[in-house]
Amino acid sequence: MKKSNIPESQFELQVPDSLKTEEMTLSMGPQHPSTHGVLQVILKTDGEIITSAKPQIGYLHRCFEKHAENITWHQVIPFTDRLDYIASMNNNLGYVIGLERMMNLEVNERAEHLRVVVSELNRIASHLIALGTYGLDIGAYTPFLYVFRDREKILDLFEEICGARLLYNYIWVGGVAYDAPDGWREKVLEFCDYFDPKVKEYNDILTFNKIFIERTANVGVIPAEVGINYGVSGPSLRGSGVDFDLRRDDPYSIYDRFDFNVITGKGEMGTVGDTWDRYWVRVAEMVESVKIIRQALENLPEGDAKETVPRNIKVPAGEYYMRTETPRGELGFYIISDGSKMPNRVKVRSPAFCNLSVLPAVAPGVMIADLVAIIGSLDIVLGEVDR
Amino acid sequence: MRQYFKNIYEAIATILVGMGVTWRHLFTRAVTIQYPHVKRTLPERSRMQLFVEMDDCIGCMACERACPVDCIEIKTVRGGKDEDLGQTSNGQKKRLHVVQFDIDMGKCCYCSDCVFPCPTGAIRMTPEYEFITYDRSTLLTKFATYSPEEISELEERERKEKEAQAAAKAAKLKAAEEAKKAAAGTDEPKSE
Amino acid sequence: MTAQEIHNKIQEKFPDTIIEFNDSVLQPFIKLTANQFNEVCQFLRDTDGLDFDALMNLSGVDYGEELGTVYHLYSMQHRHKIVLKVNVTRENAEIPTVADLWRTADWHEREVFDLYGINFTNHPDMRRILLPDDWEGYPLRKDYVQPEVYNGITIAHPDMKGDSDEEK
Amino acid sequence: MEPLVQFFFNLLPFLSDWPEWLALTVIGVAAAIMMFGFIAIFALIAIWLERKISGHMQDRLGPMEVGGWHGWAQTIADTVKLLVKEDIIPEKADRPLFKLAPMIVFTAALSGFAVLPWSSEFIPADLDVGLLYILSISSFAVIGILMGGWSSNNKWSLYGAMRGVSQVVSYEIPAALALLAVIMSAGTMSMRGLVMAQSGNILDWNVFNFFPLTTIAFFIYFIASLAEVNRTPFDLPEGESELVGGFHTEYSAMRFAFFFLGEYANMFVVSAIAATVFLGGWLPPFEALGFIPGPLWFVGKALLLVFVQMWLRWTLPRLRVDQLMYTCWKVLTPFSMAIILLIGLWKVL
Repeated sequence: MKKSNIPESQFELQVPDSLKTEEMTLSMGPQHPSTHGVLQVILKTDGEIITSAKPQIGYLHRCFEKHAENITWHQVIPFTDRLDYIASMNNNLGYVIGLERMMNLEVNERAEHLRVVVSELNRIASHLIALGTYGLDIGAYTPFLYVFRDREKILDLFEEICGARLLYNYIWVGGVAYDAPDGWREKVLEFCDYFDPKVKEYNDILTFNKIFIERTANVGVIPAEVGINYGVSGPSLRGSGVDFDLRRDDPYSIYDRFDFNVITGKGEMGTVGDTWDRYWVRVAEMVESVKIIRQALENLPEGDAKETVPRNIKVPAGEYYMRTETPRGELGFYIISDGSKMPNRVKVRSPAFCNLSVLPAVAPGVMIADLVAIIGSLDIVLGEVDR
Repeated sequence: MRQYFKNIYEAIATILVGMGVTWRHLFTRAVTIQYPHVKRTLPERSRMQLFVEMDDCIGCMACERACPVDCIEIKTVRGGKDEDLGQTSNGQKKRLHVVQFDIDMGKCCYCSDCVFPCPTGAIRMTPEYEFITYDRSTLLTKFATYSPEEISELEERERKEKEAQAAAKAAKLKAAEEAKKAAAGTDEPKSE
Repeated sequence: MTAQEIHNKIQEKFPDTIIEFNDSVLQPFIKLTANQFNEVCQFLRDTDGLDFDALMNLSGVDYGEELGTVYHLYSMQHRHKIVLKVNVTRENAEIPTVADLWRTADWHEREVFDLYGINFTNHPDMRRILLPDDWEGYPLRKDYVQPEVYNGITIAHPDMKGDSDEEK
Repeated sequence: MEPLVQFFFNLLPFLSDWPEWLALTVIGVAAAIMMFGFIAIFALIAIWLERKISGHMQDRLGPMEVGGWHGWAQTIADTVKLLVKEDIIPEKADRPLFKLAPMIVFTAALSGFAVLPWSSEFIPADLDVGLLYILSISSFAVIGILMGGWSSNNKWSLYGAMRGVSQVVSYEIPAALALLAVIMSAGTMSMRGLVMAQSGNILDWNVFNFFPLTTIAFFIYFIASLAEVNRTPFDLPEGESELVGGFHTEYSAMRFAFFFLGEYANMFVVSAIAATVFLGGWLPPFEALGFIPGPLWFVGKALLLVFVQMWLRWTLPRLRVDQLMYTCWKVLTPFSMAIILLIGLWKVL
């Protein structure tokens, strides 16, 4: 069976010929408020309507991969923090599990549970930012502050367990850097109780606001097969109705022990795969994360979380591609070891990079304001796009 | 037509719901604090400024090796033969003069990787976070207390000791060689 | 479908293209020649039972004498994976593109071109992606020497303590 | 100008001894300065208020440092900052237009104050067609916006300006139609006459007069006025997440401050019109509250509406261009037309 290739652009421009005017080239970014950092998009516009959008990236390239080849295995971990700097825990986790699988290392149970708890907390924190900045992109200011209020509580928890608020360096090969302090478990549970009703508040002020729905529904639709072909992953792919979550479908750590739903977009407000669906997947996923945290804390075993941390990391020669589900999608670490104390190659398959690559395909035919909505709904972090 | 009126109704209703949320928040307590007047007490694990207890440092350079960004620079000089440099707080004997222990907080990435390998707990991260300056060079903290004269003196001594050692070693080698030669010399006729 | 079965299927259809098949490592891989690569990928994507509809990852590797590109394929439908490897010489680093099959490859191939200097033939837009267009050299090659200046800007920071070679 | 002259003559009796031309000039200049002073002070307070309201709505405190009590002097400090900042004009800008634009925007806002009835005596100019005057003068600001956006020679500014023009011009229509509904019932276009027609208690106010028709007209006018002064959810010309800063992207220092001042003055003008036309102007809601002077009622009602504008701003997202036009032409305009029709029928019957 010969399947057709996906065309470069998904949509025909819907402007009648009689209304077409002269094209204008517009440079959006890298100092534009809604490009979420230093993304530049070269737009060709016909009035308010975009005829082509070409992202230009690399403004935040920090040579992570080159760096990683020149430092020891352990020293890479603080650098992985800085890839997707609003979900550092998940980045740590991906790299570390990759190494553990290469080393065939069993990890202490308590450490595994703590890892899941902090990763899910960080997922909530990251989705909160995605929500808030998305509101900001659409023009609503207040939800941004509300989500930051709640994210602050998560950061406080992180500060208590590992001392840092943004770049944690917490998850180590074989375990975690610190065991949870006394009373931390109760504080996390307290946060879970606090957080559940807050989701309704976000829904009231933003999610179900008619203006917000009008702005986001039926905009920037990514059909499922297009999304898969472009390598879109995570909530952005699930927004297109693809029931795929690495935590369930390619399990790592101890995610297979927890009971949670994989949220997919159903096109409740418009078409399946529109920006509202992607947004909604994030909102609903936070509730699922809370569920996972509750389960993990319920069964939190006693023990020494640093028990299995090896003194020296010796990675046998070989290679492994480890992919984990970060808040942005499938974060892959392709690690090649030659048996020495430094990596031979660490390639990062960055979810934000792949998610962004779909932009030229969905942008033509939408308005400038919609482009902002689409970029926001892909939830890119330029630190990860450019690495 | 029905959809038209439904849209208008939904718009008004959801706008009112949203306005209700903001109205409620108008009267809730602010969650922010007035920073310079009110300060949070940070948890003890907070990773802010690095601090080194020089009395505890044995100059093993574990932290320097662990640092991913090379912000620590240590130089040590061996102590004299009979010199007593004291003990660290966990009872380890100090054998080295740590003449230089510089940490450039401007380069530090606050990963705290240097803290864990320290055998004596000399280097640690403190919750002290107010160390902004107008000049980047002032972020370089020098922890060693040795004056330049002391350092050169110590280095001189170390050099001399080394020389002496080397000389002794050379002499020893020479002696050994000579002995060997002598042995060979004595052996030679025998073998002949 | 196991790696062995996938290998057999390719072997059946393209008998001369497989150089090596290794099933004993953590993730089994198939090493292929560059000349028929696009056709093999098309076959992998479009054959019923294989249906590799997702390209998880595409990375360039510098093996020393040779450069290589590694493709991690995944099938959303059958949930099976395979790793493909294509090696090329440093002098003649050219691989047929797969950007027309998986759009993921579009930017990833540009990235490999940018950092390793492997040229992907028939790629729609073969430009540098992360580095400036006028950057010289391919930084992730192991023999890359960092230039001292770029457009009149000194690259080496005065604070820099030695370069990466020293640490090795 | 009669009531104003009378007001000043009562206030300063010696003026009546002066030659008429001199007295009129002095009165005119004095009134203008008073208005300007009012705008400046109002803007200072309104900006501070906006920050405080947004702060508290977002669980923050807003400015707290400058001036001591709740940062009351924050906007003064900001004004001083804007005054001493460097005035940057882009090299490729159309300089004369670039300089003129903020003045036009501000002038349009200031001119609107000429017909606002502060009380039964103090009204700078009681024109027979006061409402018409204010409607036409407020659309004058569009020219300033377009000039600013065009002359900046920045594509984003141009977008902002084009959006601004299309928006303001479109929303004039529902706004005018909504006001027309009231004019029909009151039978006058004089601002003073409109207020006089509402005398009585709160139920005689126009907003409750032909319940619910005029109430809807009031809401239509209020929504359209939001669009006319570029407030959320209709802040597309500025639309900072899309157009960086919209038509004032390239403006800095005092020129930017004039745009800002113009915006806040306009906020007050449209609220004052709504207060005058629908909420009984300077009249107290009940006779019993008549001891509170009229200007306080007037300003109070206007400020209440200004507060609602701010409240909306910190709650709602922004519409898109086509949705903005949809709201105007397919929702507000038909509704206001229907209201005119129904009020006409009501009057006839």
